[in-house]
Amino acid sequence: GRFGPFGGKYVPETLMFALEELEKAYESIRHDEEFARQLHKELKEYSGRPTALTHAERLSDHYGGATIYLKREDLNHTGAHKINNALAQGLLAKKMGKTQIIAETGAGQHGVASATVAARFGMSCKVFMGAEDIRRQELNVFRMRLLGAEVIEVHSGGKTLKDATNEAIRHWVANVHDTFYLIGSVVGPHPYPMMVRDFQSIIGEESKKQMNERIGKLPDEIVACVGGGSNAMGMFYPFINDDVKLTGIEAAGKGTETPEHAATLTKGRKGVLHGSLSYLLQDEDGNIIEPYSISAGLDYPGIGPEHAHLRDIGRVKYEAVTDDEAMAALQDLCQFEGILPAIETAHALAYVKQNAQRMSKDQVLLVCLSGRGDKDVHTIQQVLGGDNQ
Amino acid sequence: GRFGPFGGKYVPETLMFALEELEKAYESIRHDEEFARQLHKELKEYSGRPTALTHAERLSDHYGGATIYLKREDLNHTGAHKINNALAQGLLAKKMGKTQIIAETGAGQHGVASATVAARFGMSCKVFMGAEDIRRQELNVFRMRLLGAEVIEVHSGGKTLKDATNEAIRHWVANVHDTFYLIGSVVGPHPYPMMVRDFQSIIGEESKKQMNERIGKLPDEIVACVGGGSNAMGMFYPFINDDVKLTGIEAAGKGTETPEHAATLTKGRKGVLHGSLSYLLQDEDGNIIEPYSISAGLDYPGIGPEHAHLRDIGRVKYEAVTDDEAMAALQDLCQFEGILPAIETAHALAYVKQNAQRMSKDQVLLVCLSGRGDKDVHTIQQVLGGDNQ
Amino acid sequence: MNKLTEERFQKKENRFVPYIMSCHPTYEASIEIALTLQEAGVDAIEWGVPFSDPLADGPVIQQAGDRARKAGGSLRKALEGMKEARQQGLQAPVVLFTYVNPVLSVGFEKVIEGMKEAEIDGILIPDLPFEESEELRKLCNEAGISLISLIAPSSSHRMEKISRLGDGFLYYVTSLGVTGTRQSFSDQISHSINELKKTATVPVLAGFGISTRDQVRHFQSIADGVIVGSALVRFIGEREQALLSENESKEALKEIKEFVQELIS
Amino acid sequence: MNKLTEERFQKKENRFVPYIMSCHPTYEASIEIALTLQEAGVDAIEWGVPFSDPLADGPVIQQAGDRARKAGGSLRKALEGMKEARQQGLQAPVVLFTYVNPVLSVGFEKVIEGMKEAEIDGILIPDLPFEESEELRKLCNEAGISLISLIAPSSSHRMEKISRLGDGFLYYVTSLGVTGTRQSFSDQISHSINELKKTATVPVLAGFGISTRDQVRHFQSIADGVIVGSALVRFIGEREQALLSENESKEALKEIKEFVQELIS
Repeated sequence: GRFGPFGGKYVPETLMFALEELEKAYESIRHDEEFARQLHKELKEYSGRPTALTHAERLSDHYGGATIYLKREDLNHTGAHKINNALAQGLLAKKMGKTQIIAETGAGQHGVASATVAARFGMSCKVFMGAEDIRRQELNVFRMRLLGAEVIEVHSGGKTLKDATNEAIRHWVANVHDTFYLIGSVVGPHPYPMMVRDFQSIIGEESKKQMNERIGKLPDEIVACVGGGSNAMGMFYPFINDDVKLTGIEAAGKGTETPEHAATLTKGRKGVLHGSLSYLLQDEDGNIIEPYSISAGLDYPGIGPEHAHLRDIGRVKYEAVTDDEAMAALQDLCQFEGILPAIETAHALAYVKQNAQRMSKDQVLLVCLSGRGDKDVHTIQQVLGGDNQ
Repeated sequence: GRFGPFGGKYVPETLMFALEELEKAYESIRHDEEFARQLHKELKEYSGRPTALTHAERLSDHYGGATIYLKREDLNHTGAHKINNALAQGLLAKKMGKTQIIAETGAGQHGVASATVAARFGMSCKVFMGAEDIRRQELNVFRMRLLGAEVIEVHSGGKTLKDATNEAIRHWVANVHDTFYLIGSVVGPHPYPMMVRDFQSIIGEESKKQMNERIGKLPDEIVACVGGGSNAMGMFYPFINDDVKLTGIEAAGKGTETPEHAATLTKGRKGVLHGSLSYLLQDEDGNIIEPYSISAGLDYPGIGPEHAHLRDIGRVKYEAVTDDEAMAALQDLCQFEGILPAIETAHALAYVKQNAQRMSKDQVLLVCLSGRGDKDVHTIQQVLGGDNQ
Repeated sequence: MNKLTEERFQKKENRFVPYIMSCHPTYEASIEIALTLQEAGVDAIEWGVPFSDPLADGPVIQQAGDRARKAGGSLRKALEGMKEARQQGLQAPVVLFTYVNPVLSVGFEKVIEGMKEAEIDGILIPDLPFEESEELRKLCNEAGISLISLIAPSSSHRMEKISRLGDGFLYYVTSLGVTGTRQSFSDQISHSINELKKTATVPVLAGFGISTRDQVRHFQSIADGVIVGSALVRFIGEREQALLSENESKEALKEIKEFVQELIS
Repeated sequence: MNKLTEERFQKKENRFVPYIMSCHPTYEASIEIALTLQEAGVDAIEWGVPFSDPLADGPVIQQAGDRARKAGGSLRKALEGMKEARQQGLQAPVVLFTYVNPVLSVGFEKVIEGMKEAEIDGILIPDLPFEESEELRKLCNEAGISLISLIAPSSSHRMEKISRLGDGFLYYVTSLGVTGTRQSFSDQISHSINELKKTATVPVLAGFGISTRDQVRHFQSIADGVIVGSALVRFIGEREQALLSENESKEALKEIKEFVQELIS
């Protein structure tokens, strides 16, 4: 359950049983062909995998350097990579005989994915969401309810994702026998970070195969945005032992020199949140600091423990880009390729905008296009409104 | 250019040249392998085709009859089947040396698809949209602008789709040399209905192949919603000569016995609108009547001429379902399969809800899931708000 | 009986044909305007039918159509109105200008019958190109009514086919755009009209976007006459209140007459 | 030196251990409350550290934590406060109750050092299960501080391993849920506590959700003592204004004392 010093199972004793049960269940299906077959069937026939690999020819020309490819997780059912993991955990929950799924959500994307999977598999679903996020993401709340999920309003703390997670854990403690906690990123206590990584690795596996088919080689560099870090982990993991540069992009918000950012690896210290040891944004007393990013999906004060490890051993490089840089890159992708990315994803694209020209045309830069931006149109409109009207 | 008595080229002499040019260009690429290769590449590597074929097991059980399959056009890039045709026409426009694309749009979906394709292929794009629709679909307007398109507000007539189409045609007349009019459905003058049908036929072709692979036979019945009718035409056409029952579903709005509906085949008379002869909602003087449907995509006073023909020769059966029936079926698909369909699509699902139980479990009912419902959440919320909060 | 094919129209020089719309602004007013145009000395009148979706026309005529439909305007009313205008003494050749859908809605035979009763000489349907017009052309021929064909700068190889079928006159579209007043016309158009005149057996009238006296003179020097639509319809629309007022309608009609005479002069 | 491992605590019957939070509602008040609890006759005190994300606690303790942090509460302040309480005469055994992150933030060694200075006898970290506690356990052993282990109804096969490491006392979690007052407790819990007592070498105290005198008696009859947290913290929170007032604080402390004595009686 460790990635170097990171990870672990920092949870109340009341949950240890559930984690052991989950670990056992996960080990039992990890190499089970029947489970793999069922999961593959859902991913293919329900979510539409394999997702496309798109050559972004006009964007490459515009940036004038690397040849850019996009792994199109935005084309998944529900519009992001989140469904890969939700389907897999949902199937596992069903196999374990659980009848209820719980999940936490910030912007609502993982909540929608969890509600979707619960509906598809016929389980009940409770989604914990901060009161403040419920206010900001009204339409996603409605979507979850439409899918039959119960959305539970969390009023503690800053009333956002971190608090929703605390509340989900509390609910799990009290209902551990029939409840499966569907964690949405490579965070939380062991075995979640490992399990979510494995379930998301299909992103990197497909990319590897598609790259070989299309250009007969691996990309020179791969870029992905990092909040909790599941799309990046799923993309990077199959390339860990290859000669490919890997870069994770955090949210610098209004700048890492200001207090308003979510750059956990850039500015955080080691600590424990939500069950695992990793880097955290915290004050000198060890209290968690509310992060800030224009992207609701990146604004988490922690990061998956395996990312912390990969940073410390130097295998993956992490950088941070600001709100403004992300929004500029988002507009480029719209206007040069006709793809509206999620604001999360736009952070990875901002790195591409800044660095593509340092590479040559025969070098390939692969970007994990983690999700679509339809959900963000309202935010984008508020930010850019004046310019585009 | 005729489907029985329907179709034709009822346009001003000023456009005849452009239609002849288009017809010639279309004939030249229709069986061209290089064009087919390029289009296939875009459909696969950009839009994510083939789209999934999903077995709706829980919905089938709930309705208690036919085994229901869904052809998942909602998983396309931009969220509906519209992109199939937009990519193909965009590629054709580029081949013809046109530098500007124009399109009309009602709810904004075809406008978004056109703007997307123009961005992807590097052409300029003007989208004509009624002032009233611009007001109702503010976010889609913003999306088009974000994609670099110019949205042109139309103030004539009822300020909706029909008027936007008139205005697009007028603009085309005045700019015919450099402008390609990208029509979004199987309507308009020849060669559009035939061309759009051919470009959308990939829906039916893939379905046929997938059905054979999955269950070793063709479905017993296929259902699709019909506004202009492009998703239905693309789905039906490859099955026209097979022993498969085909059913198109129109929007009955508040009921075909009221004046508020869009049930063109059920209640219309033969007439000419936007360049072709078909069935139309019109008054006794031959003026076009503004249709009504809760679904912005079905609320068109005409219908593709080939549908008119298929109805008259009895090959396809057309029925109409009301707003309320569609909304009930929409909720079923959410709660039993975790898929939020477009309200357009929900009309086809309402027919399924009413008729699946008349079929047996070994009979297969295939539904064209033409688009996703994310765009409709606001409308759904207004209608269902009270029930789901 | 068909006054378009009579020598008087066929041999005239510098023909001037205005377009007005039936029931614009009202049934009665449009009849009076037709009679006024005759007094002003026009050579023929295009008698427009209001329609919900006039896609070959610009905003001026679309708005006039909306107004006319509110006043009860329709194809039937247009036929009825012309019948009445004839009774009140209108002698000029008249061409019914209508989109195809109202014609289909009433039915070809009934429309022809109505036109005969109203002594209408020709019919022009902008969205019925010659490929789609065979049936109606046959009925028109039988009834002695001219089916007016349009020719556009972009017609190129189609020009010969169309001019061969020319009946009454040929309507040369002097712009690629829809109807409406425009600032400039291309030199190519002059050339193209000259080419057309070489093969045409009937007069070639130029129309679409002609609004000033200079433009009228210019096109009369190139073509066999001109058609003025939007400019006149706008002039009428601006006088709607006056035309509906018992006291002011005379004055308004007089202004219309002067406007047309100025264009012709 | 470790008062938890001394005979006085180990041999006592019907132990009663209340939980209060450092700096709740203020630094000074929490020290006075600790002294008041001693006067009320409690057998030990759990001394809570406010933390931003107390995921094993319910809303009462989370809110107290938010309040305490506003009053300057932290792990450092908790150690400082207890040092001062000792100076003011607090003799009862004290267990520091803290989440793991504040401990990591300050550093294990520094925390141990601070605990020794404050004469704190034990430490309880709800989110540090025994699998993760090896390093701290070693440091605690060296310093003579008890690392208190939790056992839950769901611990099953883990129970033996944990009870073997029992030091000071074992904290038996009387509910699957988080801390907070609850209405009913399962019969299974009685059975499970009895099983645990057979192998335990230190007292087994029951806690989580115990709030009434009857519940205290019930669990004292089954286990070797009880811990009361949320009920007391809520009682204190309701008297925040009075505790901060020079005139009313005495009366408020008296009420707290009576509340605890009522629970013990």
